[in-house]
Amino acid sequence: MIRVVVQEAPFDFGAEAAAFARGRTDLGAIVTFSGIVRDVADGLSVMEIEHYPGMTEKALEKIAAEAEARWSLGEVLVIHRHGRLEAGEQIMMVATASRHRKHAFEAAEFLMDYLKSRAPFWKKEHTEAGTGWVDATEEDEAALKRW
Amino acid sequence: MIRVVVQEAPFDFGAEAAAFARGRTDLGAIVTFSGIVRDVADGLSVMEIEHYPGMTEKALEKIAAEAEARWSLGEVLVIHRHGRLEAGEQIMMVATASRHRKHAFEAAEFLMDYLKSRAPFWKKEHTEAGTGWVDATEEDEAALKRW
Amino acid sequence: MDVLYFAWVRERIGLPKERIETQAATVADLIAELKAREARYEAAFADLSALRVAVDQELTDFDASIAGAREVAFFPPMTGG
Amino acid sequence: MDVLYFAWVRERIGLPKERIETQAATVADLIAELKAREARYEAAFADLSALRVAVDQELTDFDASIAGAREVAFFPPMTGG
Repeated sequence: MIRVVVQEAPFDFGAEAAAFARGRTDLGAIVTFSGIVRDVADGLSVMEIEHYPGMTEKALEKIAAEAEARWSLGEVLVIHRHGRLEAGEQIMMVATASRHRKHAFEAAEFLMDYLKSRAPFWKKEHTEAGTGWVDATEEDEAALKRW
Repeated sequence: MIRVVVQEAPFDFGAEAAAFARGRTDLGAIVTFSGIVRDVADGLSVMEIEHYPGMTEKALEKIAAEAEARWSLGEVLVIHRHGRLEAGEQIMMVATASRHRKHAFEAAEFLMDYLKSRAPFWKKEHTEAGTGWVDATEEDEAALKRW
Repeated sequence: MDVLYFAWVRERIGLPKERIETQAATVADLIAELKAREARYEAAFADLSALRVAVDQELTDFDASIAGAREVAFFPPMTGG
Repeated sequence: MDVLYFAWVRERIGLPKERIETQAATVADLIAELKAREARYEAAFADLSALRVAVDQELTDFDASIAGAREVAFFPPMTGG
């Protein structure tokens, strides 16, 4: 089962992690990844996340379906926020559940690698030093080659 | 910071996941792995986990310290239960926090691979089909060669 | 068709979305048409290697056909996660 | 020194821990001594490839010295996680 959520509001990481795959006694391995707004340098920072409503959900569903096709997964969850976030706030999470820890780990890494570079989100940072769009990195693009 | 917990009592996965690295705005990437007692075949199963008090804590601390030495981690958590567990119960969790998602993922996988084969726990399964010690697998032993 | 702009492409062009009537056959033709219009388009589309395009909400290439497309979107490389 | 047994090693030998006075220099010597004692030790130590050993709570090899050791533990390959 795939669940994709794109929202501006905060989500409760602990509650989502606890509820994920609950009751699925056929799945022994659960991996979560969560991303948090970092304090850039020392100045308090604010992150603004723009996205492409409509395409975002489709792109995330497609990435999650691809993960389900490649690995043996019982459950997949993707939550991604947009809008204005302060340092320390949770930006997003993915979760995967499988019988096998290797599948759960690889699928979560795959989801993250694709979500970084193939889901239509753009980050803008506001720090004491100024404001600017976060550049995509060659490292993130290269990470896709693994799959 | 490393935190290692070995206990018989259940732990609250959601609360532990939510509290982990909370307030660390220098760490943007958090990975958790949790292991759940699977229902073996269809019969209700009970898992009994034996461990080596004293050595267990030392072994887990050593594995966590090794992870800290190899990757850039801000926080590491390992919780492992022993005693009698029913299907669906959480056996253990690890969590890693880093600036970099790759570090957080690799360190969590490393912790799991070592914890599987190098921490003194032994699992005994009680199912309708009978009772038996879980065999270590060649796959788990081979997983260590990656590191 | 609707043409959408995101992130710094939106900022350079100065609007998030506009309706454009075009006979352009491909994304590249549409870009050529837009660049010929005004300096702000010229600026936004100056370096195509810094741009990505989606046609009807699917990522694609600059030589993709836009015949019958309802929506074309331009944006920089994505930075999710 | 204390000799500890875990999992099926404990079950075969029939106890979790015993105090043993020995002049054995290595783990292998200690095993030889135990096997000579009784059939249940012979059975538990029949296949060393299925066993692991820790001396003073550190995993080690069968040729490790046990001189001065306080605690030697025998058990099957671990199955944590």
